[in-house]
Amino acid sequence: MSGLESLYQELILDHAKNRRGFGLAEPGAHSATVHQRNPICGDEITLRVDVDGDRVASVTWEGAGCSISQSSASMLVALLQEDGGEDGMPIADATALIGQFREALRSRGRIPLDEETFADAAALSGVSKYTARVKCAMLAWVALEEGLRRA
Amino acid sequence: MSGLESLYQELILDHAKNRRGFGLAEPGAHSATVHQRNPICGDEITLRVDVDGDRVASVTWEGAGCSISQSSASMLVALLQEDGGEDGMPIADATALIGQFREALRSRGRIPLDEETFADAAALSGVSKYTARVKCAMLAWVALEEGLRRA
Amino acid sequence: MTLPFDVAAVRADFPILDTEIDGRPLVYLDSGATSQKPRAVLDTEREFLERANSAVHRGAHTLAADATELFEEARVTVAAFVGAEPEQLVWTSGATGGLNLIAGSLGYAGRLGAGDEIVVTEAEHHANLIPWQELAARTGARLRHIPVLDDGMLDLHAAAELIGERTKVVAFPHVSNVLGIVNPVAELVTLARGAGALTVLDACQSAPHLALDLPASGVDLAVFSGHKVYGPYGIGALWGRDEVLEALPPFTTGGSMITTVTLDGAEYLPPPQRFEAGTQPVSQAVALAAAVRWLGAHDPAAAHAHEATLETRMREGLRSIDGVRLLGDTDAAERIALQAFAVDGVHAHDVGQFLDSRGVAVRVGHHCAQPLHRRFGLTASVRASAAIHTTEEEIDTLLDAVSGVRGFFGVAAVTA
Amino acid sequence: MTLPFDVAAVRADFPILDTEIDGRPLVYLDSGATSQKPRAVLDTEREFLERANSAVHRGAHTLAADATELFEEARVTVAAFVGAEPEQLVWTSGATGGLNLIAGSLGYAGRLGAGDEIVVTEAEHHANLIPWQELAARTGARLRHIPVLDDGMLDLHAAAELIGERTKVVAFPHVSNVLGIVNPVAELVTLARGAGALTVLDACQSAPHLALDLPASGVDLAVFSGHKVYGPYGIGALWGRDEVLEALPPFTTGGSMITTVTLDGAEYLPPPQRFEAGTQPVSQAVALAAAVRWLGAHDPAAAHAHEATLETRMREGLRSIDGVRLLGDTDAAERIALQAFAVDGVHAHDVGQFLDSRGVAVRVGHHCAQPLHRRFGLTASVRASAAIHTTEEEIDTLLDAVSGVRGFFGVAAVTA
Ligand SMILES: Cc1ncc(COP(=O)(O)O)c(C=O)c1O
Ligand SMILES: Cc1ncc(COP(=O)(O)O)c(C=O)c1O
Repeated sequence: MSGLESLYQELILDHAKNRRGFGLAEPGAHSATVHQRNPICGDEITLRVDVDGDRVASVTWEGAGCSISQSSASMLVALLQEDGGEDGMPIADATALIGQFREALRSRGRIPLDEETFADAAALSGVSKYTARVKCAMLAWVALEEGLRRA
Repeated sequence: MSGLESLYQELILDHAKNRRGFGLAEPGAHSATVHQRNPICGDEITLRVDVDGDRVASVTWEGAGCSISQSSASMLVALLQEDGGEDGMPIADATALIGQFREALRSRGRIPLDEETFADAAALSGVSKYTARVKCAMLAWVALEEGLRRA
Repeated sequence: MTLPFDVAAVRADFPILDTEIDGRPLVYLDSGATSQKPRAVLDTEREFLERANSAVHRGAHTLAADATELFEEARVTVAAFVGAEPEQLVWTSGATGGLNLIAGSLGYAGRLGAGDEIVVTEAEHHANLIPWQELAARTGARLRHIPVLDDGMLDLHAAAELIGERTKVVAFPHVSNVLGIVNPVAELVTLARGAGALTVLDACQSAPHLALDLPASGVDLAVFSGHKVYGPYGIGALWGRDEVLEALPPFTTGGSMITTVTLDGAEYLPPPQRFEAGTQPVSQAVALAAAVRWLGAHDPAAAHAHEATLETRMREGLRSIDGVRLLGDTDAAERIALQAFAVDGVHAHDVGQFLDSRGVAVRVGHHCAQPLHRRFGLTASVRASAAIHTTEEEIDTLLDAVSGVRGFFGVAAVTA
Repeated sequence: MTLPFDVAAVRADFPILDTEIDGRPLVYLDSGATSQKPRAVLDTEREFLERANSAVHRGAHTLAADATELFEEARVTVAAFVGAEPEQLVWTSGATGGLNLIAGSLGYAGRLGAGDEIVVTEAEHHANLIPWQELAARTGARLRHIPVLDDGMLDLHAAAELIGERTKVVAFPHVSNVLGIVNPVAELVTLARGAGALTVLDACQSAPHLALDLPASGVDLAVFSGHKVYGPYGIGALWGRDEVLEALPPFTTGGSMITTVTLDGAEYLPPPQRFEAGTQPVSQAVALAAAVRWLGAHDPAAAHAHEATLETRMREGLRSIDGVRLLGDTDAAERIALQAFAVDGVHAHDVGQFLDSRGVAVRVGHHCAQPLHRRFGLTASVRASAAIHTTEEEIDTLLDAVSGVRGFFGVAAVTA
């Protein structure tokens, strides 16, 4: 697999086209809406997180951007849904995941994202070798991190 | 003669010590007082020129500075006095001299100052090889040039 | 008879052009962002630093005299490059520094107030936009803009309406860094002069490609950056008419721009020194002079013809690729070999990444021209920009790579 | 046990030190004006320009990613050099650029007005004086100064009287570029903090010679120049506390410092980018990082001891020459190896010229500190300033040459 193909795996292009969680839900009782922007390319994301006690109840988002940023947001939602199940993922776990994700992406390919933990988002491992694209992949995750702080 | 010795000929050091025209005369009917400054070293000269019709009647000056600037001012006064005689040098001639002096000093040693024309000031020929010192030697001459324009 | 332009010889002057990207030769099509530097520039700067380096305009020692001479000769050379006298050329840190100097100095001079207007264009680089926004906000003046038409040309009818007796400044790019179109300097100068307004030309993108005669152009002030004309970073130049510079107060202050300083106040030197506070980018000035000398050593007509060939090949080639949309698609204007475009269904960032895998370096994003992108309904585009060292084969590599984009991203079948 | 400092090895890093002046070896004692650059700095910048050069923070191509990485690593390195975090380090064009940024930004912020006071010292370089004069003139604030005592020390009693509740800014040099004396930062910070004033440190002359820990120093903002710390021209750094930078608006505006721009307004990035409008001096940042790495590779204690030896030898040697008068003649302070002096009856310019004929390069003039010279009844002085590469023999050459000055100019018999 060439560098480019590992960066743009099928799974990534799929998520970029069929975006999970796309379209903002109505704000709930304990929700926060966060706007994040990549100053380099002007891409933006608006992400809304709804919390229920100490759990992440729902995450929805809107925005336009490159396939890395779009699929990363979609994969994040998928991960939260799959791992969180009915009740939603504990906020503490979500925060920890974001931290691990950041660390792996900033590792320049040294730390892979494992599929057990990151599900489809593990396909984003390849991004960490492209330092200029790390910001794209982080956009939604940083937005969620801020949303969880504020919700 | 080393470069340094040609720059600081006996004659130059003499003029720097016994400055002709030093001490401002009372302003006359047609006089101009000019202040010139070398921004590099902060040296200043105040020069007063008195004209009588189309002739330079008198030039006096004050100021502190390096031996090049001081002797150059002194030599300029000497030249005007010697060549101008009783009536004073014609303004047109003085202006022409200043132009020739500038040209020689900016020539990087290519154009010498001849003694016939420049009298003692011909000793300043050596300055033209020291580009950083040209401004010092020009100070009084530039001041006179401006004074003649204004008087 | 002109000899054919020897692009191979030109390329041999640029060490970086031998770089390989993932085993493919680098195709550098990002000269609009920053140019590469020929060996003559690198060598000149190094030689200066190894042989003559010392503080200029100071002291009596030999090195200082040598350095001062090289520094002031550089001013003469760079001034001549734009048809000007050395006294009219102010060193700056770059075009952005120069534009901030102009806007800031006009502000300090109290030359604008409520009721006054500043006119820019919709095609502005942020560097020629935000300083005017700030000046307007500080002085109460109003900022207006000349719209861009669908084909990328400035709307001169609108300009004629906009520019009037309230107008104090008209600032515009000689060549937009997105559209590549040469704007009608003479027409805009006529309008501005009619209104008694000052004209400010952003010559960043024209300086590397067009012969400039700033005094003859009719503008009052102009800026460009060293790093875009094959010279170093950290230096640029501001040119101004004598009487215009004379009337401007300093924007930044400090050493080497004064005559007398007391604890209570300072008197300033005449231009250009008045605007050059502090230690100047000395080695960069000397290297910038080497850059414009290097550029000037090529037959200008042949170099221009070469770049014009690249321009046509690139624009027509891109236009013919399915799903590619050009920004500023017109044959009606003089242009430089710089073209921004969007690929339907593929984000500019992804296009850029794909091109990089083919060795093709382009710029993606808004290119510091957000309002212009918004005008065309985009947030980002891809921009390819050629230089004197670009070959036709490199343009073909670009075109070939762009043709593969939509297929790779599964947006549409590759066109046959 | 520390090994003796190997100055020969240090010298071998500087190509320019092999220069001959009229057949005599160059004795470069003008590092206070601008330092020479070691080969590591020249090589690093050239390598960057030949291998990685391209626009940073832009686009997706490989070169741009490499360049961005090197550029941001440089920020980390240079920040660490002054004990700081990279987010607190703003690239500037030099110290003058940094000081104008601070004063200009405070002005734009409306942080000063009539009734407010700015306090500087009588020992200021014009770069840390005129921007405050201009700010005072623009805002109606009053500029006051801490006097310098006869021995060159700041009058701290006067400072304690001056700094009070009206004081909004206290700006001072870490080390004066004329006196070589290290000023009492802690005492001045205590006074300023007591008054709730912002402190601004001009670290131009200390950065090359003293270990800096700016966050620990207590000051709020500090600046220095690359070209004085063995790095390139055209770059410097401004350091500020997070909350201080956060509260400052931009001074210059343009590309790369914004998030959203419309034709009507712009939103700015957080520090440090907020203050870095336009293309930055990229290769110079990378080279400046190489300079501070090079400097840091020498055992700091040994280097400092070496420079202290030079300082004592130079000062005591000069003091013992008949007719030589030192500016800032005190044993009571920490110092750097920089000494300004006057020779009775011989103008500084003539002294410098004579020294040059012996190969000794010093600076003559007012060294951009006219008020301080006036304080000592002079318009000009001679300044010798050493660097890490200076040898004791070079100091002796200086002393020997200075001893010959009055004889040559026939001012007095040479002392026996
Ligand atoms: C104490 C001091 N402050 C400020 C400056 C100004 O530095 P620059 O000219 O590099 O901007 C200098 C050097 O000239 C200096 O010695
Ligand atoms: C048209 C135009 N104006 C201004 C600038 C700003 O130049 P710099 O970033 O070198 O200051 C640029 C380049 O970025 C440009 O292309």
